[in-house]
Amino acid sequence: MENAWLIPLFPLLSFLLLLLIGKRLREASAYVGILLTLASLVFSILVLFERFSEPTYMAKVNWLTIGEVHLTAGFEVNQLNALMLFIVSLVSFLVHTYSKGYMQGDERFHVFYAYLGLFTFAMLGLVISPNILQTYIFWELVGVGSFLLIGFYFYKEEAKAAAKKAFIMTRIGDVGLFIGMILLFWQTQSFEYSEIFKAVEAGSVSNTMITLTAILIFIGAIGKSGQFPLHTWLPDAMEGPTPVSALIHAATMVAAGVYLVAALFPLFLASKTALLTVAVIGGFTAIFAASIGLVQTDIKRVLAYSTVSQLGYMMLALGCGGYVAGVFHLMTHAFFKALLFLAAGSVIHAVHTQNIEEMGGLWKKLKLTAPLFLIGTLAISGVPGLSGFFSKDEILVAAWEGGHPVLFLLALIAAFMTAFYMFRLFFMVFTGDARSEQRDVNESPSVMTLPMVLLGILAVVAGYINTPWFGSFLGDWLVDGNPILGAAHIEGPAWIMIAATVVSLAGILFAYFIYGKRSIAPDWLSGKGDMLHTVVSNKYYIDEFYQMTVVAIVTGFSYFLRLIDTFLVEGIVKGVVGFVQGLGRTGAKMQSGQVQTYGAVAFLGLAVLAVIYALTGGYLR
Amino acid sequence: MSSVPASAFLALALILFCIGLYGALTKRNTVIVLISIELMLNAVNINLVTFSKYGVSPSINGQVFALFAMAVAAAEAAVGLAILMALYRNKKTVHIDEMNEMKH
Amino acid sequence: MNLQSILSILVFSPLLGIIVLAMLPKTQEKAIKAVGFLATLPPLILSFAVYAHFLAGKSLSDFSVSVPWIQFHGINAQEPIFSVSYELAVSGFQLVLVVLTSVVSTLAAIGAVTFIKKEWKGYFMLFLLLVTGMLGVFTAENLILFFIFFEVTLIPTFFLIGKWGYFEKEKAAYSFLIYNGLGSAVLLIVIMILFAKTGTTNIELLKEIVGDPSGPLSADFKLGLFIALLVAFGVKLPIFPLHSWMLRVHVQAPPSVVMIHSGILLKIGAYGLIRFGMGIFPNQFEKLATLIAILGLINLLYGAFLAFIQTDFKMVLAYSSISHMGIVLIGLAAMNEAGIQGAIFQVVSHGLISALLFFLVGVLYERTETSLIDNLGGLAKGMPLAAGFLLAGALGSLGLPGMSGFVSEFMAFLGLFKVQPWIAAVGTIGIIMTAAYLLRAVLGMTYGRAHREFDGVLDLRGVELVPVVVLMLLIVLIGVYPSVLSSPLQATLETIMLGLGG
Amino acid sequence: MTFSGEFFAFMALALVAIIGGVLLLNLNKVVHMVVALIFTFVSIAGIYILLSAEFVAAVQVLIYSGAITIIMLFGIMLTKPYDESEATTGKWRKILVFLGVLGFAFAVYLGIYHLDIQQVPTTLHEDNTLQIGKALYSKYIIPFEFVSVLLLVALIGAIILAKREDKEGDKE
Repeated sequence: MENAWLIPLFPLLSFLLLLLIGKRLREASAYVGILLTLASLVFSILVLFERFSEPTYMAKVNWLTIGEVHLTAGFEVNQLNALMLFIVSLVSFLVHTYSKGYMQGDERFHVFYAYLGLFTFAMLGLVISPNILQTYIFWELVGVGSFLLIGFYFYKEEAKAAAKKAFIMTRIGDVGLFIGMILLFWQTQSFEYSEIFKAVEAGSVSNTMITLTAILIFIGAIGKSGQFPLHTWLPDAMEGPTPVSALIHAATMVAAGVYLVAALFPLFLASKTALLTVAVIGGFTAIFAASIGLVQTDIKRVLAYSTVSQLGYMMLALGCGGYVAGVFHLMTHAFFKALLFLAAGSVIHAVHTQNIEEMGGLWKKLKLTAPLFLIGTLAISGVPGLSGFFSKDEILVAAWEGGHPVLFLLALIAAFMTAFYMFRLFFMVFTGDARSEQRDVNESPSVMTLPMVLLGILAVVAGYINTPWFGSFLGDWLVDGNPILGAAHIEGPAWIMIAATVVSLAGILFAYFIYGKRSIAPDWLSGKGDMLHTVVSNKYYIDEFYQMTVVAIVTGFSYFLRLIDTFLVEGIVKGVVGFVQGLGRTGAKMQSGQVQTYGAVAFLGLAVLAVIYALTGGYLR
Repeated sequence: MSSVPASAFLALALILFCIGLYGALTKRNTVIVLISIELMLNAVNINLVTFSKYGVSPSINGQVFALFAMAVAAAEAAVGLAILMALYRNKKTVHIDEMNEMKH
Repeated sequence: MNLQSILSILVFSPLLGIIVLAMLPKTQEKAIKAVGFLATLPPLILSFAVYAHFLAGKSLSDFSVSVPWIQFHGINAQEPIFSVSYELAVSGFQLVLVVLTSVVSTLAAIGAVTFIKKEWKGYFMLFLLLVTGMLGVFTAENLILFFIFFEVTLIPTFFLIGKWGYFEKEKAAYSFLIYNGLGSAVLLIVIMILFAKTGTTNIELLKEIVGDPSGPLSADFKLGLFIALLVAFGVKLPIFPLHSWMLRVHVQAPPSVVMIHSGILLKIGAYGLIRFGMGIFPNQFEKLATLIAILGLINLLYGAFLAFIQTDFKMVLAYSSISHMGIVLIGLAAMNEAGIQGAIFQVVSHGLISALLFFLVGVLYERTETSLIDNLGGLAKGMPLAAGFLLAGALGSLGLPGMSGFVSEFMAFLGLFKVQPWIAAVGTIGIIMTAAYLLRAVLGMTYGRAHREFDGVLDLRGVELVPVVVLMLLIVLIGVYPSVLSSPLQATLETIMLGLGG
Repeated sequence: MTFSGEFFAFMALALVAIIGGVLLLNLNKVVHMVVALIFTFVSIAGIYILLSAEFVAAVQVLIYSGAITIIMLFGIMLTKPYDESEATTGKWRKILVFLGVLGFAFAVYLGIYHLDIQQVPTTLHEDNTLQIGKALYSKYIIPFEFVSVLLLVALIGAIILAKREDKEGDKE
């Protein structure tokens, strides 16, 4: 564990290497990236296993001195960090491998791998930070990695806009984190997590301050995890290459918000208001994004909204005090969502379109991708036996036991919707007849399918490390030594599990009747509420709303300031200049060229001075 | 001891200087302006010589200075007049207010 | 070599280059360029030598030199002797700026080889004079010497802008000269009043005399002097509403001059505020801290919002400079270690980043003949290196962690949040806006579809890469390991904090 | 104050000098003005004698009353001083300059009035020329040489300036 700091450095090395010599390596760049992330993965696994038996390890060095305060940089391996290290490096490794097939033939192949390396470095750095400042630093770097990868197809206007939007939207959230972090520092005199928790526990921070800082930090999480109202960037981010969506916008970076809340969980626990905020935002986002997901036609956008929705779930869990539930879902979600994205990428790779209305009947053609996609769909829908079922169940229990029946209901409805739209997606893509001409639809190469298979296995089995039936191994381990984080497993009434199962099965069936068997016309639903359908398919006009308010206000204010700049500031300057010029012109007129006049004026000046001097006695006296 | 005080000489010099100054600044004829300037120089010379005799520490220096001033004045008169001639040839006038070559 | 003479050699060695250049015939272009570049090396080497000396743990006061220069009595013989000495010294803060100056100067000299198309001889002679002036400004230990060097920087800059700039160069040069001339006139008045009242212009002595409540200056008078100083350096920094000259200069001046101008000359304003404003008048500074914080806030937001709607990338950068100088003010107004250190970091960081960005803009302009965002687009295809560095520079400028901009921004806000949380909170809008306008501009130029075919547009190559890479490395170095900058500053900060505490 | 001969001499000389000056200002013909000024110059020479400066007095007569006046007369003769063009400057300037001169005189007179210098007996009148000669050729030798150079320069300069250029001569 002493060498855990090496883990992020491998991808950094990959980034630097590829930046310098990537152009010469060309396709071989992939091997550099893959090998170095593999090294990270191996180390992460070692660290994870070591962490099972050893206590938390932490090391730090002096980074910056401000007066008396020494800011440190270092790394910490606690349960959460070790788990995140493993998840991130695993998904990252798999995506690196997958990309070799997916990005084959791209002109900027090496750049892609370099960016992936940068992102992986930042993400790994983020999850082993022992203090909030370092977290913030990597937090931003992660954002940049994401930004670069979204804008990878830089020549596409949409990619450019999406990249910009992603950066700025998350930046808005980051500022919240920034402020919260600084306020917390002045309250506790430290950025270290441990010190902050100590101060919070000792009650040396006022309650309002705790609530304020917790909510500010949560704003950062909102931005990164695409929670309402800063969610709009995440679906747009699908302009990036699909492996990127899998890595960043499903499994790792967007989960950073959840991770941040989890890492600062004792702070949130200290404030009821902050917890409630987290829960409400999470619950609302879960159902809100799910409802948009119902009507999307772009395969990746459906997955994106599902990601937003699932992240809302995790937030809801944390907000209800279900630390284990949130982290558990974070893990399982990482696996099955990465699987779904990679499978979607495989589909796109095969049919060269993202519009699901143009797909159909791919089950026979994509012999491997289709079952894997089905596994992912089942897992996310919460079908019993798969990982998603267990973690979702934990969340529902946490919401119920946390005393938020309304949020529980929301979560349940969201679960229904999730099952529905995911299977809508599945049926539209894989069953029925091809709705457009599809030529040379081939299964992806094994370099792409192998990671999917691995993720598929994980999507099935990952749930079993924390189940009500076989013991809550993960939960026990996560809260070990930190009783403040809450119970390892919350025992809930059995009907919750049944309800969850029923709901998800109902969603699946519903989707089957509409899109699978087509016994109900697809426009049965949309026909009922035309207005509603329009509103939902336009994503509740949130983008337009922002465009009309925030962007318009900023632009308007800028033009207003430009008016000030041109008329007031420049006007004053021009006024002064005009005055001086006028003075100069008058002076020029007085310049007659006659020596005698000059002499007279000069002499008169002298005379006046002399008289004044004679009358007043001058300076000397 | 002399019965004429130093200030009398200085006052005389002042009056002559002022006359010269007034002439230099108001007369239109350039020759007269030059002569007025000579008058001002003379007034200064009177001061020099006066202080040479009645100064805090009387010495011959003041008189020597007056001589130098005269030499310079003579040179100035010669050059000034030469310039005047050159100007006159070009502009056919000796009136100083019509010589505005320094404009612009 | 005698340690005491090092600073003098450091400051005046570029003059040697001027002499050599003066003897070279105009036609020997290669030799002229070589000499112009080589003459910037001695300060570079020496400044790093001084830095190494510091790192070795030795005292920087070894370099202080003080030689009697001008002495005269007051009007009455009883009054004290007025003396101006030739005093040069470096503290940690000054050392940092000297190193920055020598680095940016050398890189700007390299840049000039690319950007300047005519009359290299005159250009390099003026340029080297400018370098001497800047080095002198940062090492002068008394106000008169400071002022002389300050003026020495003005004149060459005026000619450099006016002769080698773009279309409206004369106008830009004149507004530069007039604004800065007025600023330095105010500065001169302050210096002369201090000199007349106290009989010295040595900064250390002045600190004592002004700090003494029973000294020759009344409290109101000191406040007045401080406000005058604020105006004088506010022109240079520039503080809203004294900024319009700077926009013109940044747009019209040749890129290599803008590198120097934005990189170092603007920093003289910040240097003056810290060294003289805060050093000599700490109590007055404290009184006006809120005002300065608000001024900083206005600068920050005003620059950011206006940068958001500019169509010319150079204007974006110019307004971004205003915005970033707001952070300097914000940091200073915090009046604590974090804030002041943040301000100094911002001074250095912005010096490096803006030098980098303006260099790149210069290259872009040279290749495409435009710097309008709408006319460009999709540059990442034709010139991936330039586009990449442009993006990296912009990211550094918007305060991406791992680059110098973040450290400074972070510390400045850290400081201000302690004393003025509300102003700081409003100021954070600036952080968002910075990201918005920089990405809008940079992505508009490098991403998306090309609005025009840029056939045969060359990427960065050969010698052009040197300044870009060096600046980028420095930016990242400071961002990753800020102690490299903060350790020389500790002593300076302690002195300032002592003054503020007293 | 006793009315010594010296006093009368001073009064007379001063009167003549001032009258000469006033005439300079008020006469109409330029030649008359110059002649009036000769009176002033000569009486100033007298004043010099009163001030124990015989040599300076002699030089005054030679240079001013002699040389300079003659030059001026030549100047007048070579130009046409009597063309009656309208003056372009108004009366106001004369009045202003007059007031200025009065103010200036007043200020300086205050200085003269307050002047209080102890008179010290001098020996300037003894071998005045010899003293000047010694001073000129010892202490002031370098300025003296410079003056000679200056005169030479003035001479050459005056010749070149006043020389008619050939082309113009052809036209006339």
